[in-house]
Amino acid sequence: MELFVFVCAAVMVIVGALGVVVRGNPVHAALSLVLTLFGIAVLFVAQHAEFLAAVQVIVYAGAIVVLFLFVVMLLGVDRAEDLRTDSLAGQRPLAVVVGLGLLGVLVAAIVSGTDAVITRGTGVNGATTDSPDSNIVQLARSVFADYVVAFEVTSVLLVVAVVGTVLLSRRRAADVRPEGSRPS
Amino acid sequence: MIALVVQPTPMWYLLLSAVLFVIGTVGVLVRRNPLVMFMCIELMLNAVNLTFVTLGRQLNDISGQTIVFFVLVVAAAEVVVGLAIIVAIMRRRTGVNADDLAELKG
Amino acid sequence: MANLLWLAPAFPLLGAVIMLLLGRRLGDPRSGWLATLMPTASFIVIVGVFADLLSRPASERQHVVNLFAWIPVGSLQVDMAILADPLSITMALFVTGIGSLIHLYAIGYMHGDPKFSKFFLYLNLFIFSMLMLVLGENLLVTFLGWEGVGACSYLLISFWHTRNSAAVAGKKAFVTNRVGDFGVMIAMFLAFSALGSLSYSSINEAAHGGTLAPVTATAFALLLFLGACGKSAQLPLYFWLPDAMEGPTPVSALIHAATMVTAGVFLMIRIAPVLAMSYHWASTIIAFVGGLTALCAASVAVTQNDIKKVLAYSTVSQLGYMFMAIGSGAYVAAIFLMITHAFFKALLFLGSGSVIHGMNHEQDMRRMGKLRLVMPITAGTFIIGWLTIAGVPPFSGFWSKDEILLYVYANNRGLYAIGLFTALLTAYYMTRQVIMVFFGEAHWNDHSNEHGAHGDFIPHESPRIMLIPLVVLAGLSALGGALQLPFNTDLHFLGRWLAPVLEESEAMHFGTQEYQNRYLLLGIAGVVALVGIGIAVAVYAKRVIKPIEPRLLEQAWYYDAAVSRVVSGPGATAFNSISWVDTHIVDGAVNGVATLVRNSAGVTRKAQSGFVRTYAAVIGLGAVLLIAWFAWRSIA
Amino acid sequence: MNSEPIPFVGPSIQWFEISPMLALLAGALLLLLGGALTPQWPRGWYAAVSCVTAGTAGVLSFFLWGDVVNGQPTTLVGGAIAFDRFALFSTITICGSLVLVSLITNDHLHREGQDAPEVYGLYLIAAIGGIIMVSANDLVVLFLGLETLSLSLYVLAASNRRRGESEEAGLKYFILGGFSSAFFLYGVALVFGSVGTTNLGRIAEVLANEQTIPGNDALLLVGIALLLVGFAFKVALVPFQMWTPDVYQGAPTPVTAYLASIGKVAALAALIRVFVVAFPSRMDDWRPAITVLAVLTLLIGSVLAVVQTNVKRMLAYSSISHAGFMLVGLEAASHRDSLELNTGVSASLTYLMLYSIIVIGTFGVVSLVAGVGDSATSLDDMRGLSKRRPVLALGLTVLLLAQAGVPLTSGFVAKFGVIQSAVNSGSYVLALVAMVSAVIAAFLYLRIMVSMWLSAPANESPLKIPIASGLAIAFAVVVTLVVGFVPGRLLDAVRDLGQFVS
Amino acid sequence: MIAFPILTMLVVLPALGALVVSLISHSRLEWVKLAALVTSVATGAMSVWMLVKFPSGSAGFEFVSKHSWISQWGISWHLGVDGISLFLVVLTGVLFPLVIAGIDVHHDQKPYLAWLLLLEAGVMGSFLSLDLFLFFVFFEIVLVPMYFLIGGWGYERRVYAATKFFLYTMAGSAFMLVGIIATAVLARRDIGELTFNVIDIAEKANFSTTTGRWLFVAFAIAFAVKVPLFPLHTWLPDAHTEAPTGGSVILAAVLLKMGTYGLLRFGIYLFPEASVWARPVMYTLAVIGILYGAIAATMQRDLKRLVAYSSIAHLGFIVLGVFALTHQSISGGVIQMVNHGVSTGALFLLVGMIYERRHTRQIDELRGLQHVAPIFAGFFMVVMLSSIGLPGLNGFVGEFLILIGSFDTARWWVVVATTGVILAALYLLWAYQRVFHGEPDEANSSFREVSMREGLLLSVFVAIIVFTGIYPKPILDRIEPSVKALLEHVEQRTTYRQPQVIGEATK
Repeated sequence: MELFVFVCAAVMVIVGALGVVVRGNPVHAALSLVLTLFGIAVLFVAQHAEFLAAVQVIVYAGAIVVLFLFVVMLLGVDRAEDLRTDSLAGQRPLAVVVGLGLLGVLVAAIVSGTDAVITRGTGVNGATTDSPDSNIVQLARSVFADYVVAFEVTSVLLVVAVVGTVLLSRRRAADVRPEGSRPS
Repeated sequence: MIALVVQPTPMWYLLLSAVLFVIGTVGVLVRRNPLVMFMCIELMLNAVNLTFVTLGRQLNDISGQTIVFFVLVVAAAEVVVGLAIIVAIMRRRTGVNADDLAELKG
Repeated sequence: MANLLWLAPAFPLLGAVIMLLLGRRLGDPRSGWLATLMPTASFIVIVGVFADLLSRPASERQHVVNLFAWIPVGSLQVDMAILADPLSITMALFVTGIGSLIHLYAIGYMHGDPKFSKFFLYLNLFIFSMLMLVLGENLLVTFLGWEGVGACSYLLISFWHTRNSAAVAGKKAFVTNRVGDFGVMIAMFLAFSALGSLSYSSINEAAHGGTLAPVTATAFALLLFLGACGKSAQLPLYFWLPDAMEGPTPVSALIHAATMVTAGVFLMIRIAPVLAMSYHWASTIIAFVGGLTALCAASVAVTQNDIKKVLAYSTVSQLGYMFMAIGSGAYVAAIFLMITHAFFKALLFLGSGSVIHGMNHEQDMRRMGKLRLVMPITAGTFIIGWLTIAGVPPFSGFWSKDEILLYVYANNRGLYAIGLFTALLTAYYMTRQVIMVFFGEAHWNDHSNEHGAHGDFIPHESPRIMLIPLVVLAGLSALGGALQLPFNTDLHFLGRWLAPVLEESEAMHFGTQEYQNRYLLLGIAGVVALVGIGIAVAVYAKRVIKPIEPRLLEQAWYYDAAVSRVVSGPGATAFNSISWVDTHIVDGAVNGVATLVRNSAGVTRKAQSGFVRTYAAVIGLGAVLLIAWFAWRSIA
Repeated sequence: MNSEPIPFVGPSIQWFEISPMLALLAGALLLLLGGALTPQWPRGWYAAVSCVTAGTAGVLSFFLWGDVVNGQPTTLVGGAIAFDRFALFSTITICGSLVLVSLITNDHLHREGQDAPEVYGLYLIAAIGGIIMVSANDLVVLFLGLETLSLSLYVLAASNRRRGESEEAGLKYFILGGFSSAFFLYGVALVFGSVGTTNLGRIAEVLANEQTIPGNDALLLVGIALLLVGFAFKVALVPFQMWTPDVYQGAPTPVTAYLASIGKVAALAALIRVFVVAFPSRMDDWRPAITVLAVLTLLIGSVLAVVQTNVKRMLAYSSISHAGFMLVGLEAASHRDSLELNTGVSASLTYLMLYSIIVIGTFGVVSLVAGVGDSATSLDDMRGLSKRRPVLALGLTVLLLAQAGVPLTSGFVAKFGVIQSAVNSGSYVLALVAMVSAVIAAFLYLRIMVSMWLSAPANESPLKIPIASGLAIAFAVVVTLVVGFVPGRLLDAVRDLGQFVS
Repeated sequence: MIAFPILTMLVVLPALGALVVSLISHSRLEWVKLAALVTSVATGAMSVWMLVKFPSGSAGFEFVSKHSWISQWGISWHLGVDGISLFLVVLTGVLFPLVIAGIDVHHDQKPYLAWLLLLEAGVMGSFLSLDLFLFFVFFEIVLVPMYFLIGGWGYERRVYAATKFFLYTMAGSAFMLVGIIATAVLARRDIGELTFNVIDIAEKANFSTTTGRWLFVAFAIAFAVKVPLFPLHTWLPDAHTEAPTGGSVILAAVLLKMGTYGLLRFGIYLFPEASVWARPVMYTLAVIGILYGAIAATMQRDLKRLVAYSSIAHLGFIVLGVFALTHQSISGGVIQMVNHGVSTGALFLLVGMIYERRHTRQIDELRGLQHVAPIFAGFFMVVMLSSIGLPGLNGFVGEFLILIGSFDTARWWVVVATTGVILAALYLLWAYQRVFHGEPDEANSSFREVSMREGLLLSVFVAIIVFTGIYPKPILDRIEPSVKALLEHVEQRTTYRQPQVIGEATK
């Protein structure tokens, strides 16, 4: 059963990812991204990370991709980019080399190393599967106990996002304002 | 049938995420549209997320998922900032792609 | 009295200092007189010391005056010390004596020269250096004087430096001498490393005592001989001396005839014991070098037309004679000739100077002739000098030359032949000169328009102040033979006087078969001289024989030319190539590194293309490599 | 829900120990809210607030320093944050640099007429991120701190909207930064997977307690590699340095100063901590990598610097080769010997501190010369500075000589320490390479000096030094010289920086 | 050790002077000059006073002043002077006032003087410091003022020359820094604590053969650049030629000596075994330098360049003497350092004067100067003869001692080196002939005779030249004991023994 789920999800993920890379039109790319994200979400569920799956769908598919699309529309850059050739000489071969190399080493490492994970992994924290609490409760405990600092930092992170956007999207008038005079 | 006997081991998930990661990497290298490059980065992040969840499950450790939770936030924040920057540039010169931004070099 | 020896060099030095400070203020004749006073004073001092030494028994005729420690480092203790012994005093005597005369002469000769006082400054400095040379108690003090006289001769040769030839000649003299000095310096190092001392006493004692290995002794002697070749203008380093005639004539007389050039001879005699210690072939080499030099120089003198050039070459050949003597162990004889030569050669030079002076600085003998009428005294004295050098009895030259020939005969017949032939040539070319200058018909006005004197120009006799030295020197050269007459040993005044220094090293010949038939040799020598004169007369006066003056000889066997060809040809090329290497290869490498850095930077920065995707690619590549390394580590 | 929920007990939070961050946060919020709600403040107030905040944080960390020196290093908030000399020293460095940067920023923003609270707010927040990085005892926290810092810097780099370069720099920095942090995150994931925890101390324990079976380490080591990639990017180690020149040149000059000082401090300190604390058992694996990176960084950094014509770019490259020097210290620390570890870590961190001060001063001068529009940054624009404003030229000369490592400047003290640690642990070759690259780099400082002193002025207009920048530069110069002459105090302080909590 | 920290003052005073000078306002240039003069003269006076007070016959370090500086690294402000450094210090102290008083620059006098004083402080420091770190500090610091002196007040290619000088020397000292640190670190095992104290290291530390040699090499490279030793010499002609007169004088007179001094003080003293081992190489390089420098000098068209190359030759002699490791040779080397400083310094001074008057240094543009300026020519002649090594002048004493001392340990090298004496005469006399002899053309006929000030300045040099040549004993007496001690130090630690003169008995 899980096999079936995995295969379907994997297909979704890969297809979507490839779509992002090869679809010339940003809008299409964004949509294929959604596909991947769904696939990931499915895989989360398959691994008992229901809450994450939900968040994945809401945050990513719901918010982020929409944001992407919004920008695409806003800026009107939905012209398809010509992917048959690459203006940078040698970029494609380089990309291939990097891709294959990376794939090679990662696969090699994973294949030779996963068992070690099993030998090592003796549930450091509370168990995932055979725990009385539901996934979300465990998550909450973890977030607010072990990772409370991280959690706080994320809040700072969001502040950065907000402030940054504000700073960057200032009226351009501000830039031509002569020195000394007060901003609008 | 086979589907019932063969269980996907964690390694499968890990390999899948590795592949996803590589696709994302290649995407960054080959795409010219900053937005799409950015999407590819998101792909990479998702690959990592998948890895986290898988390993967390493998280790009977919830923190795998917790970390993913944070990564989501990071991704969101990154998107906001990134899009802000891109918008700022695109406003100035519409339809610019990554290769057009090469004034600084040497 | 001997303790006051230090005054001898002190006076000229003082004179030099005075000249330096207020020479100009003293002005034309006065500074000259002052300068003349100084060597005279030292002459008196030397005479005093001489008397002092005479008054002592022969064995104690040696006195060291230690002025101060000069270069004392560890085992090397060199003192600024001067030594009074028969040899040094003999040298000092004629150096100061003739020196004074020439100073006197120069007052007249240099009269009116803008740099009058500077000239005498140099002369005094020279006398000082020369005295240090001969009086030095150790090699280093001698070397001090040795280099000092070199420098002075450089200054004096290029005294009229606005003449390019003079400037070049001066430089040539100095550099050539330096080649010799190389030998002297190495010799000093050798002496120190072998004996730990540079003082003549310890060196010669070691030679006597046999603590000096023959091989060391030989090396030492030959190295010093190299130095001597430089100073005393022997082959292969003789070629600077003829050019040195660019200097004012008094200089030629004093430095390049009477004193400095004999320094080499003196040095060899100084270390005579070492020479005696060394292998026999060393002496042979010296003798033959001397002989060949004598011959070549004489042969060249035959064809020269410059009145001073003739004398210069004759000087070289006479010096050759002296070395021939040294090589044959005839040290006393060498000194004998040195002294007489000092007399007559100074006389001849001063005479020629007087002629030149009278002819308004004309030096070409072909434009002279018949001068005996206008300048009788000069002519008379010059003729005496001529007879002396030609070896006509009973003038001193005859005796001195004869004694050398005696030893040479005993030593090596071939050399004897060379010596005789040289004597013949000497007589010949000197006669030629006398005839061309003082006899025959006058060519004073032949194309004399070239230089100031136009119309019918009459040469004039020189002022008295120049003639006095001539007369004195004429007397000395005539009678100088009395120092050492061969007839019996009682007449060997010089020999006996020098005995304390030299008797061990002298090659004694009394009683030998050669000594027996010395009168025969005397006869031969005299005859040869007369023959030479006869031929010359026949050629130049009577014109019965056509003169033979081959170009080869006129150009001095092309030796000088060859040397300068080599120096300016391959030598210059080699030097140039080295400095090319310096700029282009050694420094080129340095700048090359800089360029390398720049270029490699230029290449590397190409990667910094500004395209963000390239950057990403490079990052990816780097990542792959890093991961690969770590992955490999994990497997290995 | 089949059973009673287990009662929740959160970790105890040591408020005083984390007060520096809190102070910065407070300052940031004050600026942002205040700035947003009130009309434009008078000139210099934003900067003042930022300086005061940073200063306060610095002072607080000074107090904490005392505690650490007297007590034992501990961890805070459930082991997430380390509380040791290393962390505090870096914190102090960051706060100090922040003060200086704020000072030069003030004048810059006024020249540009862009004075805004957000900039300072981002400065402060980024600083928080930096502090978190240097004191994080947990990879996840570290990652979040890193993101906080980076995101702020992306924005700041792009913040000068008048200059296209600024935006370009921002975008390049952002894309590459995101790219590299993905690698970093993957590394975190793999390490987490293969060790079972993200807490540095625990990682060390786990790894120390089990002997390695060949092949077993694959995930771990690849994880380390990926972490290294992420760090290398932030620290700008060759070949991950390519963004540096562009961003340094494009970003507003004060921001460049920020990048070169606080950015480097945070990233490199974090790198050192992670590798020395968490992976000492794998030293033999990562030391060679560090060595190679160091050599590449040293040489390529200084070589490329030689041919530049833009001062900011030159300094960017020189900062790269300086990073190489700091790595030499890390390499020295990676030999199994507590003493060497100590000297190495101390040397690197000292270098970081002194370099940040020098570099801020340098960029302070550069930004003054750059003038309105922040554009006059080519080498020719430096010409005749000695005529236009001798004092400034002299100050810059001191700072440049310090970067070249001339004795009696702090730069020499820094280099000396690093080289000494390298020699201590017997890596002579690396020491030599470092010195050689220093010589190559010296050429570029000479070039700047030549154009300052020995060439005719490009424009004669005398340069006026605003108070704020003047203060910052003066401070930098003074510190450079004082430390150069009497480094004793500093050296006492940094003696045991290598005593990490674990 | 005396109460008054004279050595510290020697270093600090010029530095203070530099500070004062740079603080005086531009409007008061004459004050600037005055201040510079006062400080330098005071320094010079102190150095001379120290010379007077220096106990002749003492082998150890005198006037030592030692204060902990960077205790964490075992570094201390440790100054001391012995026979080897004594005269270099005095030379420095005497030379700078002369240069400041005697030579004016035409623009920016204030910074010029400031840099000059700073340079003096640096040079003093490097000759006095007995702490490796301290030495390195001064050794490096010297570069900065020199760089600005060349670059700021030099001639056409000044920037190139200055940069080359700076980088070349810095490259050398890069090795030395590593060497210094390694020395201290490795010596820690023997000494027990980390210290950069030269004496402690030299006396207590015993490095393994290989280590010692490596360290020696590290030091030697730096010093070889400074000396300069073939083939690391090419910075010197450029630097000398492009530097302003004062700069060249200082450069030739004292800066180069930092190299040979370093070889002696740090090379041989710290690593006796290695220096004994390295002798053949050093001999060879030195001899090559002698001939090569002389030959290159012969071919120069630029008078200043010629002098520069002659320096290479002369320093070759010094290195030869230093490594010949005999009593005479090393003493000769030390005294030759001073002599070369005086005579070559004077030569650069004279060449500078020629340039002042004729605005060219090209030999073939100069003719017959002796005719128009006999006194000037006279000065030149004396200095030249001293440089040629005429007995009775200072140049000879050093050369002679070096050669005679080295003859036993480096016989054939000496034989070759002695030919350098011939070449010296060749290139200098040739140049002299071309420049001073002959009939002056109209460009040269207006050549100005020496002024009063120049005359005084030059007479000082000539006086030193003559005195040292005639009566070097007082100098040698002060040098000798330290050299003796050094050689004993070497003989204690190595199998090397000084050659014993056979004929000692007969003497």
